[in-house]
Amino acid sequence: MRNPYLPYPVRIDEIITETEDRNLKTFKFVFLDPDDEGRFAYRAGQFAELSIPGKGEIPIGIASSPTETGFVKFTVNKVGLVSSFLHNMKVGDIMGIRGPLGNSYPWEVLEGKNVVIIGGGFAFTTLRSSIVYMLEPGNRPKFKDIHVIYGARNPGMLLYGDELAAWERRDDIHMHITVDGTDDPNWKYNTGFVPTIADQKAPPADPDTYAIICGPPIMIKFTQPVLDKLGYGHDQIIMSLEMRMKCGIGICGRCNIGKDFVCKDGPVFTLAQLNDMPKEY
Amino acid sequence: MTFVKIDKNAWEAGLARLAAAYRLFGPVKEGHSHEFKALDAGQRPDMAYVNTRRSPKALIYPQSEKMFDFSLDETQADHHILREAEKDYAPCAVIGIRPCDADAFLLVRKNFDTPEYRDPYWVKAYEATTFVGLACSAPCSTCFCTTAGSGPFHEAGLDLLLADEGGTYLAKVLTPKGASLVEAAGWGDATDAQAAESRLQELRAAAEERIVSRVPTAKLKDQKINPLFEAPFWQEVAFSCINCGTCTYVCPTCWCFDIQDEVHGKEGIRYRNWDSCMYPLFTHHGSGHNPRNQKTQRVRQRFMHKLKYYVDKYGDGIQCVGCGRCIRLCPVNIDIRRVCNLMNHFDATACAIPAA
Amino acid sequence: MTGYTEKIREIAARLLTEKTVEMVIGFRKGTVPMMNEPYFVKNPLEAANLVWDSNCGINLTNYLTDRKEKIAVLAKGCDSRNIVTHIIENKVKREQLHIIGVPCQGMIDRHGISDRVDGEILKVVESDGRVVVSGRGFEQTFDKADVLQANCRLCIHRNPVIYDELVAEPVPEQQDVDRYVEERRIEAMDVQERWAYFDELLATCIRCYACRNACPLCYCPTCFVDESRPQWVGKSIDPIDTRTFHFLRAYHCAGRCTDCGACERACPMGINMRVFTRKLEKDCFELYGWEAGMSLDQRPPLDTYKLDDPEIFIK
Amino acid sequence: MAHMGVEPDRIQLSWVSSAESNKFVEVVKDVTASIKALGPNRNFVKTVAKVA
Repeated sequence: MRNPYLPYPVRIDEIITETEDRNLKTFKFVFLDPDDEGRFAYRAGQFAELSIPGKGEIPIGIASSPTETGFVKFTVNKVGLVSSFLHNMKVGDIMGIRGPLGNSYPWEVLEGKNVVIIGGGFAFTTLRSSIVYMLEPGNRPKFKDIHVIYGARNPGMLLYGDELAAWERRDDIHMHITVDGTDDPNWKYNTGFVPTIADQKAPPADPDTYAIICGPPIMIKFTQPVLDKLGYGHDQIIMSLEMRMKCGIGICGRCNIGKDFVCKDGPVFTLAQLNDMPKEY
Repeated sequence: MTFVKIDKNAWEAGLARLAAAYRLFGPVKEGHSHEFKALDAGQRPDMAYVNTRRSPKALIYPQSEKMFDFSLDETQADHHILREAEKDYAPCAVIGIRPCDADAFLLVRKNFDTPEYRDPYWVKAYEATTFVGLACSAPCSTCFCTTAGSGPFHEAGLDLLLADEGGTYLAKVLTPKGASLVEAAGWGDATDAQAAESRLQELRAAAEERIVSRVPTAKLKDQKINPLFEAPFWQEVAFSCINCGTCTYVCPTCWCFDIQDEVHGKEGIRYRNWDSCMYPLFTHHGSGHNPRNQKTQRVRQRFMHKLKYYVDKYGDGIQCVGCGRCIRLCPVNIDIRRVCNLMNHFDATACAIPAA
Repeated sequence: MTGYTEKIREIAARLLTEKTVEMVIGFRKGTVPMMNEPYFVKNPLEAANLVWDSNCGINLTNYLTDRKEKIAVLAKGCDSRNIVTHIIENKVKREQLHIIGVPCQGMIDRHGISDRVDGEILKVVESDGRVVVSGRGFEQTFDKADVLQANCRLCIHRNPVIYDELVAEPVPEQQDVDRYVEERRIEAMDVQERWAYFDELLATCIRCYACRNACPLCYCPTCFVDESRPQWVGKSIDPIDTRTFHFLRAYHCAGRCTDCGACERACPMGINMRVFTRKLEKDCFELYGWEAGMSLDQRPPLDTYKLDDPEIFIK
Repeated sequence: MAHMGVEPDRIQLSWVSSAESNKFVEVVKDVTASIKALGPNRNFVKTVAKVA
């Protein structure tokens, strides 16, 4: 069995600064050994450990979609030792990625359903992966209506601007982009917090409608009552959690909530599952 | 199952022969207490010990262990690529381990050796090791192994069980690994199995009689996680805790670790260290958020993990073998027996505070 | 110290009943011999759980840090000096505290006494300066003076230096104590001998941080060993890192340590890390005439400047 | 530091005002000379963490 702590060596192929505060960058990695790409087969919603020798590892959601080949992408917020170092690395530098890790969004369940994606701030990465995955021509017929409610503090803080614009132009996905506030007179989308926009734009509850929520705790806190009001069942609300992690494979012991490890049993849980777990996250 | 009688004169010679085929480890007196150590040539395990201060878990799972090395020197072809650390997994034998400590490895194995992932360091070290147990005839007052799923003559996790009978050891061969070791040692005096087994049971009953500490665990599995998590006693349980890592470090079943990189010049290693749920840093997010910011939360985590989460996750008994080390060494006398009692007998409905 | 328990229960019940304080911090009977557990009481009926004997070595000042309630706390001589330090360092307010002073006759060295008997100690009875320990098949009597914690043997401040009421009359202080025998012995060694001495001292350290966490002075929200940016110390049990932890921690206690012995008492490996802090304590005493925590009105030597401060270490 | 076995001359403390450039030069010369005389520190050096 392969050593699960051993990362696949990768080269940084491209670095894109995503936001105006320059704290979010997207890193596109190419595997040094092309065969590793096959070994790294993943599903939208999974994450990986980005591994920088001498600095350590950080768990980051996979932003690329399994339908995109030849590379993997991660959008990283600059917060700690490893992410700050990564932000200063250059195209061509060698590092490692270890994964894919965790469960994913429940694609077997979501097939044939309406999917409502609700995201805020930099937690949009695995949601981007999911949208790209669902919009792939081979996959799109498997899903019914797709709604995306995505907000950031201001237009300059939205991730993946070009893609958002492209999705806006399509008629097989309902985009509801919003910002908390802006003084840009040309802003042509919504203004308001994500929970408010969700209240206005999210489709009503239906046994065939599932919501995926990913965002800062405060957004989740206020979005949940909105979905409750709309009548969403708690097993139709899907969330992805964050925790401090090290091993990523359920062994090192730190990221548990109750008996479940966020790294291995999660990071994706339904609200119904979370209701049965201690409130310790 | 075969039994062998080992004359204590043959014991020494057997150990000497074993040293040629195995790296030997055993209890050695260090200062005023015993520790498991690699036995140097000619050194003998001190079989008169009661129990070691630290558990023998470090034999399989060292407190600090190298995982990889790497070079940051860009003139090297494999710079910035991790290389597997060279390890020696030649056969080892641990002589004189107590049954509770050996049983602990089985509990820990559930964590390190899973259907999805196998921790190669732990699994290889464990598989390379033969465990020669020494049945416990004089347990401490803090031992509660018999109610923690283990016992002074517990066989699970051992390859060979020795019972001290004065001039001889009565040895029960429990696995093929144990049989190979007996053969390598040349301890050949097979003895009547039926008589030996009944003698062993006699000794076992006498030893179990001497275990005075008990923990009730029967109701733990039927407790609901959330009410137990919110039980009112945690604040009182945790009050005296100073959040050191003693309980977790001396515990044979605590397995949590941290991964660190360290670089000197252009060469570096990635290694892991035991970590402890008692430390705030254990769950501190990069963002500054910490889900277990308060000491009460951390103390609760340790006991909930051992006595509830583990029970539920694996459908097993408690994640504790009753060795009593945490009770003996806790600097402020937090006693797992007391906490287990509280948890087991917790009645959420009785404790509910009526609405004002 | 017989009779202390009843008096303590009485005081605690009174303070809680009269609502002078919201909680009383003391000890309850431990579950193993020679161990009592730090314990808080909020209900006067529970005051009966409080105990006092020679196994109350844990420094209760540790339990006051950053608390906001009105608290009554039991304080031996050393504890009281740490409370003074806590107040000076703004970790607790004097007005918050009702200090119940406990004149102390020394605490039993639980590790030490276990090393001196053959077998597990199951019972310890103390009376008239004698300690009788017994277990399966043995009973042994010690002079209490012979089984005291090392710091208690050297203690010259057994009576609390600050209190609101005393549990009993002050006890006589120990006279003619030569406090720094071991430090002078180390000072007489050459450089290599000293290095080796400390190597051996720390060889068994498992970096559990019990010493740090038991210490009332170590209240930093993030200890330097836990910092990651920059990371000052490696995290493994490498001897250099272990030593760095111990000597740097000791520096942080310079001029603050009261030699309460909490660190040594807490250590599961029986390491006497007091040799680090005691050297600094000795220097503070010899250079500045300073003993930590003796008065609320004096600033510690390391945050004051006097024209006559010695300069012998400045070249 | 000296107490635990670092050579006393390895750690020196001097008080130099920003106006005392000559004293600063002297101190630096003295310190480097005494450290060179001591030779490299063999004790307090870590080349790689001693781990299993």
